[in-house]
Amino acid sequence: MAQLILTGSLKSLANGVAEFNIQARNVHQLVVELKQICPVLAPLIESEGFAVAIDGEIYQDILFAPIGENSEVHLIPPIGGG
Amino acid sequence: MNDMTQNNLERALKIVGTRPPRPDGVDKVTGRALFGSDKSLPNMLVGRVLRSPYAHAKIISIDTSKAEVLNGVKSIVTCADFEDFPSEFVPNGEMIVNLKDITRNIMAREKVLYVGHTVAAVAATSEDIAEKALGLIDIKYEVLPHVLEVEDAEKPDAPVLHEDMMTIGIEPSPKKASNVAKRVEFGFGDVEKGFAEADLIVEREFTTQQVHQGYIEPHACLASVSEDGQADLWCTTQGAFVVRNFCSKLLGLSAAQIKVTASEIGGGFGGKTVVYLEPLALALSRKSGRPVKMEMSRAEVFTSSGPTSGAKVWVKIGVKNDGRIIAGDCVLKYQAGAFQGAPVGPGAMCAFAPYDMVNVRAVGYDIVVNRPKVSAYRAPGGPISEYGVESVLDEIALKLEMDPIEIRLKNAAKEGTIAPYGPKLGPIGMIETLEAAKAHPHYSAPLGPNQGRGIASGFWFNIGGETSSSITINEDGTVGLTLGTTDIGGSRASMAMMASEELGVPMDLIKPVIGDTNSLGFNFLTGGSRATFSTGMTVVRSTREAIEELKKRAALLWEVDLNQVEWVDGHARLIAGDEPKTMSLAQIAKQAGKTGGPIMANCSMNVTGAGPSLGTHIVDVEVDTETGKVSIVRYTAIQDAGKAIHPAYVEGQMQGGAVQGIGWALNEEYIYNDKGELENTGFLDYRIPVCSDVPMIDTVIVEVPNPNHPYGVRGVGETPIIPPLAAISNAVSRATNIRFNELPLSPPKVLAKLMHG
Amino acid sequence: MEYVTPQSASEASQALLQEGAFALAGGTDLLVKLKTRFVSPSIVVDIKRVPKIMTIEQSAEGWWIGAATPCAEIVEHDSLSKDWSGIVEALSLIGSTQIQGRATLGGNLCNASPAADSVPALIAAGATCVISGQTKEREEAVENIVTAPGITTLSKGEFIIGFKLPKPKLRSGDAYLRLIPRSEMDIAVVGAGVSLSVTEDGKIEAVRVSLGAIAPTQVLLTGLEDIFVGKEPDDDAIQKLVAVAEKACKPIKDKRGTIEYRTKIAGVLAKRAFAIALKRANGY
Amino acid sequence: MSKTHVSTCINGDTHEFLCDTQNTLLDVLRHELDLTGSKEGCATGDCGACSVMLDDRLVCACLVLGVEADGKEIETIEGMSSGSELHPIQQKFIDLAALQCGICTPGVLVATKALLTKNKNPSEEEVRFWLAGNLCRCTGYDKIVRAVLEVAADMRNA
Repeated sequence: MAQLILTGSLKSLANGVAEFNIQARNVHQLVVELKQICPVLAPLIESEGFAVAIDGEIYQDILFAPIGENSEVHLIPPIGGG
Repeated sequence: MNDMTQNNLERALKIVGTRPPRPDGVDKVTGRALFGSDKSLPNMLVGRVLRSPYAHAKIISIDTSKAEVLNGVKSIVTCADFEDFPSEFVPNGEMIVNLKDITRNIMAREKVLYVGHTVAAVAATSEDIAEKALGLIDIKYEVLPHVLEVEDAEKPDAPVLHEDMMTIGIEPSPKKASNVAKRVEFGFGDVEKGFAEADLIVEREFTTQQVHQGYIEPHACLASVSEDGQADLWCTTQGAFVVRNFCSKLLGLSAAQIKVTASEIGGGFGGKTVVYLEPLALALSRKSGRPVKMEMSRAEVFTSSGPTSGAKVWVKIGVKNDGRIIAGDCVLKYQAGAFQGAPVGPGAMCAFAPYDMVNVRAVGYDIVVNRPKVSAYRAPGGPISEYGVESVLDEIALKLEMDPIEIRLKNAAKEGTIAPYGPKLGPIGMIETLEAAKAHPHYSAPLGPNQGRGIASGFWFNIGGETSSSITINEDGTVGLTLGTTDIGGSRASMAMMASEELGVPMDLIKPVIGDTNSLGFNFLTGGSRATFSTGMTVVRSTREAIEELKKRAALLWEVDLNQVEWVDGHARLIAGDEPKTMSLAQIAKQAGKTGGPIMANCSMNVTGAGPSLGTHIVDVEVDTETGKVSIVRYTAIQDAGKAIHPAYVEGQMQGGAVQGIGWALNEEYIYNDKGELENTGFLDYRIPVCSDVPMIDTVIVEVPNPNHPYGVRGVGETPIIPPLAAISNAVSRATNIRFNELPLSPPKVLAKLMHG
Repeated sequence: MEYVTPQSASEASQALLQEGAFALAGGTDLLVKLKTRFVSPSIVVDIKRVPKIMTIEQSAEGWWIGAATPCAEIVEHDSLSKDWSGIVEALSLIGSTQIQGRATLGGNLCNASPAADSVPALIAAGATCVISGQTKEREEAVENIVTAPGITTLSKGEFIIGFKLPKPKLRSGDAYLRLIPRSEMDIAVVGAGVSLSVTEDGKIEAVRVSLGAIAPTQVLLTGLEDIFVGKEPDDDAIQKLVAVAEKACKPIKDKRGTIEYRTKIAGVLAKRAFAIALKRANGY
Repeated sequence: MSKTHVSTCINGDTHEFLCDTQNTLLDVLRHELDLTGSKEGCATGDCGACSVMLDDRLVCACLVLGVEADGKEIETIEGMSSGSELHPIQQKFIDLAALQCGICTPGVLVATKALLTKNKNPSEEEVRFWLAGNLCRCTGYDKIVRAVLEVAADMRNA
């Protein structure tokens, strides 16, 4: 079962729950699933544009990045640069 | 078909890793290269900007009637000429932006929020007339109290810049507006428990001042909007497509109506990633029906573009006696300038990222003040937070009597380490740069009197992002590359080198050009150290596709199956058969018309898989204890580049970043008076390093390949500005036996500390 | 804006009498003020064609340096550099190589900035300047020209045509040091010029010390004769020099330095410049 | 507004132009004569991007009035190469990657040529102080200084 792991501000937003089992097999499905399992986070992904780290690999705005059977998924802010 | 993702990490390379001359070299050394202000059009007007004299004031009225009737004035724009937007974060290309803020930053609406904030713009037949017209615009202000520093801005009775700004990220949500836009937190574990188990804890506060990217070319653009609404924009920018998208929203034009051509760019470092003059010039041109050229003066660049944050940083680190970090905690308060958006998120994410942490927390606050809205500056946010962490780590090393490299090695992040912002890191070169630093002769060289040696490391994520480029095989066997990312520091050379390596033809047959926004799909800007990585990725893939096509044509001519043809050293070669048969790229190209038409390929993708770049710097300083003046005696920058495509330009990034960091550490700072006016608006008193301030910057390129790139590339541009701040501060502290915790380390500040502690 | 190029001193004075007239020599200050619209002259008088204003000459009495001679030319003058090393050092510090190609001694003085690098060195050396006016020329000690930032004792129509440096005494030396945050391209936070001569047996015969950027005008330190003249300069005397220098400071706090800092540095630089001048006087 | 007639020799060619008296030589070069190789980074003499030779003296074109150029000889970056041959300094800067964005490069090259005319064998320190008025924000100066030292050696041995 793939896992969504929350740290920092996101964990607080989710009332301290740090880990969710998720069914989603890509980021697109994750956004849909988040609305059910942790509705407070869904707007963040949609509006503030969080990036998703799947097994350490960072995907920014990539809806169909695959989430594996046992993947570890993190939400992080989008990263820019100079 | 060739595997598009196949990497060349094990392959012997002929071109990649060498130092050929850059394709645009001759233009740049002869004065031919056209930068932002170098282009003119017939019938062109000159645009000028009227700026706020106040740090914080309500705009009561704007009367342009006198200016409008001045002979030679052709158009005047104010906020009435731009769309307004609700406060919401929307994607703009890859950036998430709040258009309500952006439209107010390019042209003040209800209030002015910093000295230099744009309030009106004029286009006239001459500079002189435009300046006169500015003087005739009558603006009535109601001056409000202003606030410049984060510690003042967060006080309950502070003047509030935005009456609707409620702090995000605090539970319960505040009911009252404040200057704190956002609170973010990253980390894991239990820091309190960690500190309880620590044998030694060091806790310090640090201050850094607002600094500017200091690109030598001021912002400049030339806009021409025709009567049918078609807009041509020439400007100096890190991202033509990003400019197009900003301008289309602000002016209510479609993307197809605006063609943006990026000029050669005279430095950006993150400062040319947003728009200032461009929408004004377009609006002035649209209104006047004539081309409008605008340039910022150097003073305007300082007062009214986008420097980076000054900040307050608190860091606490607990270690075991053996030097192992057991807990790390930090609070970062960054100035955002007049609108929210300080780079405190990335600052918090990378504060402890060079290390393998067990208990870690990084809290950041994004705080608005009456200064220009900050923009990106090389590793935005990173230098500030890592300065604090690397300084405390140095103090801990001294207290434990440990070598500063050893304590970093003991805690170094490596493949599999969980980053403080959550995910596991892939292969990274932290240990490798530290080992290289330890082995470098600089590290064991003797020091003279009043000298000290400082060490610091730095981490930056790097990014990929939307990228598109194309390749054409010309009939004579030469090759064209069309690229969509601005070339700031030699990327055309790297792109041509990768194409040359893939094709097996000499680099001088390959001509790379930077396309305008009509020639390619969307390209995110040159920034975040992404150009060589991302554009390089698309170039490699499109080149491989072109090679497939070349092989196909050869197969047709030889009347064999495609799988009978391989590509070797610029030639199609028949694999089977009695005698070796080859056909050169030029021979195939010559017959392209007869074998199916012109050969070209393109690649568009949203690139992922950027690999973080780690760096470690060694610096020796000498302190004049009677005057407080710090001199840089020796400097060595070591960094993991993944793979250096053109090592000279990788070294150049490391050297340039190091010297910008030296400036940040020693003398650069925004100095405001009590009216909120910037006092040092020129290069005379905003003191970027000059040639005689610095020694040679030795470099060591470490190569821990990024497995996600065909050549192993990591971005290198951002990381080198991170270590210098702490490395220099640590060196000064070690030279004087006094801990310094404030930047810049300018002579008066250093002497005051030497005299009074 | 009118632009004129008078061919004689009296023509230049005549032109400078006009309302809104500004003298142009090297232009390194005037053009910045023009560009930033800090001044808007009605007439710019380019004084570079006035005879002798661009020359360097040596005579029995000493040296003549035309007021509009570019610093780069002065710096390249070997025998002048040998005679007055401190002055030449001081003006070699004014701006970059490019600025040196244009900047002049006359401009550096008449811009009347408390931080002008050449001025403390000139004052220490006992230099005078020759002022050309409508009817006559007059000669004035350099320290009597600037009265406040931006203000000089020159009357309308007057301009400086050149500087006279005395022939250096036997066993004499001069030096100028300044403190800037970088190594180049900055305005002095403090400047110190020292000129001294010693007797055959190593006692101080005469000494002049002038400080810049520590008060509204350059300051010529007083009371040094009692401390130094007729004695060997020992540590105690040097400490007294430091105290006199610090006491002379009436600086402002600005973006370039605090009051405390400027005061402290005045003493340090006076001491260091004194040591260099002394070495030179002793022939090292 | 009255304009002044100015006659100069720029890169060996005679040029005549009418000039507003308050215009700088840099304004004239860039806007009247389309010689945009000299750059404006500050307009106050602090960055050196507009370095030109005025009667064999290195100056900032932004600190010279256009009218002052009357009867003078001016050399700009556009006059540095001869025919299709780059000057050795130009070639060396390309070879050693002594430029990144290239905005300071014309000024640095003009200043370097002035240095090597005056001093054929400059030390690193002399190069650094000579070029202190040419700000470069990209390179950290390392490769610029190396290129100057190397081309000086080449030119001595040529």
